[in-house]
Amino acid sequence: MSIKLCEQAFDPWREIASYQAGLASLAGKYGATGVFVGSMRDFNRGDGVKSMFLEHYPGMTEKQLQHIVEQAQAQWPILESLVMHRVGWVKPDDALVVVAVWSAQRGDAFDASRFIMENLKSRAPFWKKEVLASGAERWVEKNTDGYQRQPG
Amino acid sequence: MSIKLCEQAFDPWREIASYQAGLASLAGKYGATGVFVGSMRDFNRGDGVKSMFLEHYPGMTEKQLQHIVEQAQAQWPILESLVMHRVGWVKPDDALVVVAVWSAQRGDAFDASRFIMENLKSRAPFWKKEVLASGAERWVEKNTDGYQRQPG
Amino acid sequence: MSIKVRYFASLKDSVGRGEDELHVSDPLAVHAVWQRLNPDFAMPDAVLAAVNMDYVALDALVTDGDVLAFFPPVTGG
Amino acid sequence: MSIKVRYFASLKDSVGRGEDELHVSDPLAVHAVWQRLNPDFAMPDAVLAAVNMDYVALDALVTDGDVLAFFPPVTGG
Repeated sequence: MSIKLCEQAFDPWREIASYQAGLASLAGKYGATGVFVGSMRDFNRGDGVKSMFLEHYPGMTEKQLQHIVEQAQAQWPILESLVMHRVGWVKPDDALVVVAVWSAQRGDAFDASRFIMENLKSRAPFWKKEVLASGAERWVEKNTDGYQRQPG
Repeated sequence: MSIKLCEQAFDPWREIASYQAGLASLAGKYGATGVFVGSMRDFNRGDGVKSMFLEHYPGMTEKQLQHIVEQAQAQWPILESLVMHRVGWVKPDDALVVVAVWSAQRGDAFDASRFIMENLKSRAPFWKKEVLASGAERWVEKNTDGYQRQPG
Repeated sequence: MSIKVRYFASLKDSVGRGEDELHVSDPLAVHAVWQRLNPDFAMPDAVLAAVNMDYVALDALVTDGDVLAFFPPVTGG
Repeated sequence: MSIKVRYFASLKDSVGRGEDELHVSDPLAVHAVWQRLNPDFAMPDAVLAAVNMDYVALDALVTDGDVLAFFPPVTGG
């Protein structure tokens, strides 16, 4: 299990590749990797967004993420997992979050990666403040439920 | 939409990164990327597997994959998608399949990538022949349902 | 009139051929094509059939110029 | 006896402070800590509370040495 908070922009695919390269003892054991990458959009609720600040609660964030991954491990036979999240100032198209799960069977990788992602959205103490194209700032009020269909 | 059959081993993360780099017009539009990578295991049904041949039906494979992606596009607001599959001789730890879906919202990326993957498993004309550690060869008889829990 | 028939994977091994060509005077159902080409080998239960690269039921009709494929359950991914 | 209190994100803006320190003689419920520190500002409905970095209910007791955090619904990911 690896949980990382990143102050700098990162390439999610390179990070996953690099992490997987370190899993030499698991080569040939995992048949499935389920990945979610969340990226910053340049629009939200009808407004252009030009940058965003990701505040978090240092210490609690890591503690909650670890707890979430442990809950996933208790429910599915996960071989390895990687969770990364940006903090601080981000700009559109930046990767904000990466969840990757390696398992023997594909159903477990799909289920566990989604479970981690949904719990991260509802429980990990991060908060987004958007800077709109107009220069106005606003806090994002709440996350939506990723299991329900959302209006576009 | 891109559908590729690959005779040579590839790095799934580099392929996804490279494909995404070509989606410049979508930068800031997608908030979500859902990815599944299937890799060759070195065991199956209790036996060691040292290599595998992936037979396919050229032409029909591409046609069915395209049909599956179009069905996903009709059900979810997908911005882009990439499907890659190895053919020919593969060895343990090789990536066999990549499904990646880019969308505005995360629920759609999760749902659509899994839909494509499950339909690929049940409808795309590929067949695996395993070469066991003993040297014996056997055809894999059928795929399991990835929505159901499987015995380890 | 002629129909091209293809076999894949374990079914190709069982049949012992990868391809057949069948000359017919009228459209013929998929299962009838199998029976004509493999009179001593009953079609296995799980066999799938495709005409011109689309899945079809076993009672679908094939006609001149069609490519009919028989194969076992798919196991990709 | 002292409790450290932290505020995050929009709640920090509303309260106008990032941290408080409260001296108490006995364990106190979370909502009572808020009331004591913010007598003129009713706690917003959606506020979440954590003691020592674990989520707690608003009637949980905080005691000497605890770190209590108040924050709005989380919006990461």
